[in-house]
Amino acid sequence: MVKNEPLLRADGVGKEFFGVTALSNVDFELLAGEIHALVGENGAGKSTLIKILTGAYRRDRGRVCLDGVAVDPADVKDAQALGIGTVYQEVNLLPNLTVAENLFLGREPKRFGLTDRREANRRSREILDQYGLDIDVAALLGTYSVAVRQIVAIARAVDISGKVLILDEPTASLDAAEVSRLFAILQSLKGRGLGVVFITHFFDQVYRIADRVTILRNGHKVATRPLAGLDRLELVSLMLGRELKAEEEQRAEPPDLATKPVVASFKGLSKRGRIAPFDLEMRAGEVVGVAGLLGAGRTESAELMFGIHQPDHGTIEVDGKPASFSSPRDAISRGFGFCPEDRKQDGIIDDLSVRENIILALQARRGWAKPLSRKEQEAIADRYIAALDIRTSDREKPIKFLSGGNQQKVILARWLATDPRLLILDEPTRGIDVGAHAEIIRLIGELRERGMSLLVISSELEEIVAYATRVRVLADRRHVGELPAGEITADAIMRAIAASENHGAGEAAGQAAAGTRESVA
Amino acid sequence: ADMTVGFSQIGSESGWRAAETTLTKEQAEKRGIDLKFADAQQKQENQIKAIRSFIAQGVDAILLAPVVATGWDQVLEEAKDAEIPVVLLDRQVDSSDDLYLTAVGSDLEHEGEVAGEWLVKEVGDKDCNIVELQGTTGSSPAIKRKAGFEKAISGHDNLKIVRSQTGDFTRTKGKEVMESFLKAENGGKNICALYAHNDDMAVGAIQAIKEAGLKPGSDILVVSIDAVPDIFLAMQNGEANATVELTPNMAGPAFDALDAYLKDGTKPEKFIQTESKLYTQSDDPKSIYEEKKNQGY
Amino acid sequence: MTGPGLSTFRRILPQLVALVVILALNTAIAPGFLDIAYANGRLYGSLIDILNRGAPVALLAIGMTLVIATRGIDLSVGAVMAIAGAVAAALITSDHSLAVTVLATLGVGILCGLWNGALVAFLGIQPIIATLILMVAGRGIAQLVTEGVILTFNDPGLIFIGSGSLASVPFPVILWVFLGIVVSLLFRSTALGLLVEAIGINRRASSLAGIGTSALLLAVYAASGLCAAVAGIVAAADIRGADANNAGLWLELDAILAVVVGGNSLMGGRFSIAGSLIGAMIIQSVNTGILLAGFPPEFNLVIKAAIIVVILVVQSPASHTLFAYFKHRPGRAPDAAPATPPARETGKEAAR
Amino acid sequence: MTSSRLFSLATTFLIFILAYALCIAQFPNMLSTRVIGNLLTDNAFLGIAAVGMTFVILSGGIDLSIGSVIAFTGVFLAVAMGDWGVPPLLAIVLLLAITTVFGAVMGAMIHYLAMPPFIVTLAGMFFARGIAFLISIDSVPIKAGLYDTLHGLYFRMPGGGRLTFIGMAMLAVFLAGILIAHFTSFGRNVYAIGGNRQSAELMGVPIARTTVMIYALSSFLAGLAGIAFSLYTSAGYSLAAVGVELDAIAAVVIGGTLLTGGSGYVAGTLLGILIMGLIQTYIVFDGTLSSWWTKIVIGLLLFAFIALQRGLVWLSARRSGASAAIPA
Ligand SMILES: Nc1ncnc2c1ncn2[C@@H]1O[C@H](COP(=O)(O)OP(=O)(O)OP(=O)(O)O)[C@@H](O)[C@H]1O
Ligand SMILES: Nc1ncnc2c1ncn2[C@@H]1O[C@H](COP(=O)(O)OP(=O)(O)OP(=O)(O)O)[C@@H](O)[C@H]1O
Ligand SMILES: [Mg+2]
Ligand SMILES: [Mg+2]
Repeated sequence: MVKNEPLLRADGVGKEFFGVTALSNVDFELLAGEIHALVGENGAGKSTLIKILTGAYRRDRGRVCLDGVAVDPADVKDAQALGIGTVYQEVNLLPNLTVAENLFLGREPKRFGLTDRREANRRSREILDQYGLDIDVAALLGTYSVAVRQIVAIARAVDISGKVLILDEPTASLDAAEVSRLFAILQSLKGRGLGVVFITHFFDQVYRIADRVTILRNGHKVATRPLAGLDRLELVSLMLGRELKAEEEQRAEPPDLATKPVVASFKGLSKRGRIAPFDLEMRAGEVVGVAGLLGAGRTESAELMFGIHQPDHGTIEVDGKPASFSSPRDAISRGFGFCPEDRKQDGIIDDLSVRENIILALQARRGWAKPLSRKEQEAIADRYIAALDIRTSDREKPIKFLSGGNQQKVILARWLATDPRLLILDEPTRGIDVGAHAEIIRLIGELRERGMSLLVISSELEEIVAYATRVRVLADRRHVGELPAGEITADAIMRAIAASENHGAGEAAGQAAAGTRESVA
Repeated sequence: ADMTVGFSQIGSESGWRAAETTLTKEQAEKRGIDLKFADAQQKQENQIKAIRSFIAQGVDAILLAPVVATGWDQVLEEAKDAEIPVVLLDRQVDSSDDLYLTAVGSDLEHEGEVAGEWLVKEVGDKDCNIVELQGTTGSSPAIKRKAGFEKAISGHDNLKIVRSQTGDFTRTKGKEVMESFLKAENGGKNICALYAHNDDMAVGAIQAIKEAGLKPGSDILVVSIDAVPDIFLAMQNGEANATVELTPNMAGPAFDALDAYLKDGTKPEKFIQTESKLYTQSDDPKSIYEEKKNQGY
Repeated sequence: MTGPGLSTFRRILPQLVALVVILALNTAIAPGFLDIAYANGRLYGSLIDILNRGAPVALLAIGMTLVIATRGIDLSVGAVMAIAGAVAAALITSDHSLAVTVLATLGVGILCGLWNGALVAFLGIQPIIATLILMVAGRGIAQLVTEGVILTFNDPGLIFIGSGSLASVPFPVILWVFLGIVVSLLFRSTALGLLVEAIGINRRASSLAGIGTSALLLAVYAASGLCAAVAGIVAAADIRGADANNAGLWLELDAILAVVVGGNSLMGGRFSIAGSLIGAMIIQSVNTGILLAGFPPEFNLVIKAAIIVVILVVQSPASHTLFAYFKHRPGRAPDAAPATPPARETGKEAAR
Repeated sequence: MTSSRLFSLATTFLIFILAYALCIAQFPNMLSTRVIGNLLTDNAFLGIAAVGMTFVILSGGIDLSIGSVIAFTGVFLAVAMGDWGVPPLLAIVLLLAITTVFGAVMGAMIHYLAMPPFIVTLAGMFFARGIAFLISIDSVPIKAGLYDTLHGLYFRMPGGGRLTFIGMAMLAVFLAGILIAHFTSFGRNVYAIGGNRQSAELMGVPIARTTVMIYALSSFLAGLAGIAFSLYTSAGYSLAAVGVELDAIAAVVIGGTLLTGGSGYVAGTLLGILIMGLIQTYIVFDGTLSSWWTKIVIGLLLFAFIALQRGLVWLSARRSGASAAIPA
């Protein structure tokens, strides 16, 4: 393999959106047989760069060469034809098609000129087998969780890519076992001479898999470095343009729960086929971390607690008085808040501005007749834009134009603005960069100290360890255990999960040390 | 007689047609006929479906008020195969006349002619600019009433149609279109007469003329067709001048013909024409209004 | 004007330009088109006619704008107009007072809207079909009330609503302008506007954010029913009779067209009632222009279609991009926008 | 799951059978081959057009122009064969080419100008009928040997019912539609675009080409429906088929296809057509309804069918534990 001629090469690529520069003069080089990490803060321009490389956006300036030949893919189909397979940041498959149809969309196997469904299903099962996914490929993709969809998207991109594979935050909702499988596959693709571009906010993963890293900041390329010999601290400061304050590894002081009032208690909540009955008592000033493998029923539990689904059985008490939630509205009126996992479908109102997205839940709770004045809205928006470091040129910008991580922060801001008594966060740090990640963990601690009761679902055990005052462990749609304040370590959580997984899952849980963004501290 | 008759009506798009339906039902009841009524909502396909269903049900006879002239051959043949006599009401078809028993109706073109002749006589040899409110574009009454009227005024060079636009047979559109006619023709001063393809449009137009500060019936002559009750009120007030009657009682003659045919096979004439009677302000509009008021218009 | 006022103005600027162009065309076709005279205690002229004749569509467009903002559509408004006209005529001819008649009629309109809203919000029936049911049945209900005849009436109060004038302006014009302002104010000075837009863009996320989506949907369809009832009274009063068969026939399409010509997206979200009202006037100007032009009626539809297409093409996002491209960056590769038409589609998945 | 989608199709079928049984209980005559034959023949043109509409709706669009295209077709054929003396087959080929191009142009406007389908096809609706008016405002009879031949093509079923040429043509179009929807790449792309246009685009679906093809197909089938209609009435008339687009939309939706796109079956549309036909037949058999009650009852029956369908689907979702307070 000739290593000196780059497989994919971009020179001086630039892109503006409505006068705002998203990328300026970026050079990028991908060698054959290389795994190349692309890192940068939220809004640095990573997604924009790969959308340009793959024909989803037209570039304003610059050149892109594949195998030394200038290419200009007009759309994704062109890029696919050139052998570039891509997983975009949002899971971009089609929930209304079956798994197999998604895998083979645009390249359906044919027999007698007609699509051959049976063949597609057979090959889909084969492909997914490599990822350890044994699911009904003839079922609609929409019936599966975000994680499954993400694996299917990866599988599709890998299967398409003849030369280049580009993955934009592919591991955001995967657990450790799945990440390991993915990496094994990437290694074998690398061995076959493909070039892989890999975007992530998990530095562990960068070091585990990548050969070189390119760092973007504010639309500029900062550097491209081989990872060997690159110190983590240096990588972080290249990315942020400043030193990251070392985490004051100051574990949450376990509150004396007995003295804290019970905000809400849930007894025997259950829903057939979704989650087995569970009890949970939430007290003011505590953070309950919720851990479990994908599909363990964490989201389901939260949805029952917030009135999104109605439980078959069980009772809810708020402040000692019985309550029943027929919709999220009821829960919100009792001082609940819920930041959902799937921000694109359940979170953002994409045409509304950042300001409107932030004040939406607060306004909804106040009722339509008591509008927040424009001034109040602006004040609230500005406060959270500053507090969460939301990167937007303007608070009136429609949220759909923000980068993925920044959208996530806006949704978080929406709920913080309602100042809830009980806040449920489902994967709040998905897609969030290192700097903001530290910020959010700090924020959770602060909210707790102010007396808020928090339930935080996360796949990142390190993160749970950092903020939880107790940990609820789920497996197989059951609440299987709880770790009190003194016993919270990543290992302990893993063991709790493993102990309850009935078949072969122990091994998976053993590897469940899901990525940490940085082990700088 | 225990007779079942299917009646495929066009729809209920106008007061006139509602009256026709009412009278048909009344006539049927009076004669002890079991009337199966099907409203086609202005759609020929629904009428064909209805006739097919009548045949499937095995009715004794079918009344059909066809929405258009064309396209009936097949279904009429099916009726003939099933030996069910069909009588056409108020409009004609272009099928061969052995496919139906008889047609009861008025001659649409003749109606237009009667209206035109009245106007020719009324204006004498003064110059007269006429504006015309057409019925729904493409409908057979609109086409034929226009043709008949034009026939009547042809050869009278002092009469000229200066504007002609569709008012869709409705009051609202009649009023709106008349407003624009008035604007376009120098505030209405250039217009001497209005010819409307039905009374409803005329009633709407009369309001427009009044609102423009002119006197309908004298500043602008108003002639229209159908003779629905409301036009007689206008005539009584001197706001309309003439109307040509299209009687809604088509079913009476139709049932008579059917009775005779089913009793002893008497074949009626192929076209039973109803009278196209002209009414003017001198015909005691008040009493005609009172008389017509309760006929289901 | 303050910031928001200015941005509203900027938003409806293309519509205003289109309106002016159409009016200019009309002036070219019909000399004296712009003349306004004063006679019989009211203003008189083609421009006034446009404002007056456009009243029913303008009224419908107000409610339709709100419904469309929630990503719905209301096909029943024409039928509701017929029902309202019929009810009003029936009440007034059976000697009820004007106040009772009008209030009861408006009530009936609201009821119709609530029915639609309930089908959409609670049964989850898709708006087109939910309102199609009332579109079909509604005309039947109206005819049931009038028994198929044109119910004429002579009550001067009711007639005033259709053809009276206040301060020499035709009353229907006052009515739609007033209702337009009231509804705009109601939605813009409270949070209703924001909440309605949120539902239209992403109903699921809105519901999760605590917006009472069902109640709002009900309210919006009820508002549409109310507007249709007002339009129905105006239409009936105008001809002094309730024509259940023809009142408002196919007017729902004109209303939808008005909303879209007014720059609102059928995909829901951001809305401007002022834009829709101008859209209604554009459509009425086209209709009036066709009438004034004196072509044979066979040409009406083709001309209307052609003008609408031209207006919409000029307004379409793609031609804006093209325009901006020629204006700002000659010689530059086109922006991403045409390839990914402004991320409208993202909302689609979300709202499913 | 595929099975749950099939379930809603089965539900619709069940509702149809149940409704038919109820009709027969009241009017035993409705169990004749005549009625069944009529159901197919009378709804043939609507069915053919509805297949096209199904594709459009599956892609998340809508086509309001089909009624007008049907009217245009009739007038064009009648005048072309009659006044212009074009041979019938040539006229038909010409016509189908015109309507297909017409649809393609609408599709191109929808895609390239990013205009909503509702409005583009609404303009198309005005335009096509307008052109029909320009060709002829009269109702023009068609007298062509070809038409007589086709009229003669039918199976006589025992009991006097006829399976006519256009009835069979509709069934053939449905078969072709099913094949295209489920066994071609084009069909897959239609579902993909309906599911999420942007995702489809990022997955490499040729949006532009597919959109243009969808509307071209719909207009092509509307042309075919127009031919069926002209066979049905042996005439062309510019006022024909007013509002057929709404009937077609209703049939598609009753057949279980979501107006938001991406989910549904062509076969469901056939059921939708049959259900609507059944409603009509029932009303005619009853024969006691006044004009206004006819409309009200049609509305109520439409509502009953849709509510029943929603109810059954909701119940089954509840049983499988998938109900949600949040509208999905
Ligand atoms: N379609 C668009 N329209 C306008 N601005 C955009 C658009 N897409 C991206 N941007 C802007 O471009 C910048 C870069 O965004 P990009 O999505 O590339 O960031 P990113 O590095 O992928 O961030 P993240 O880690 O949060 O995903 C951001 O400021 C964003 O607001
Ligand atoms: N690896 C897998 N294989 C098969 N099915 C899976 C897998 N992971 C999740 N699922 C399915 O995804 C669905 C959704 O799970 P759910 O979102 O309730 O779990 P969760 O605990 O909230 O997980 P998450 O970590 O994604 O929030 C379930 O129906 C489950 O069967
Ligand atoms: Mg990104
Ligand atoms: Mg989850």
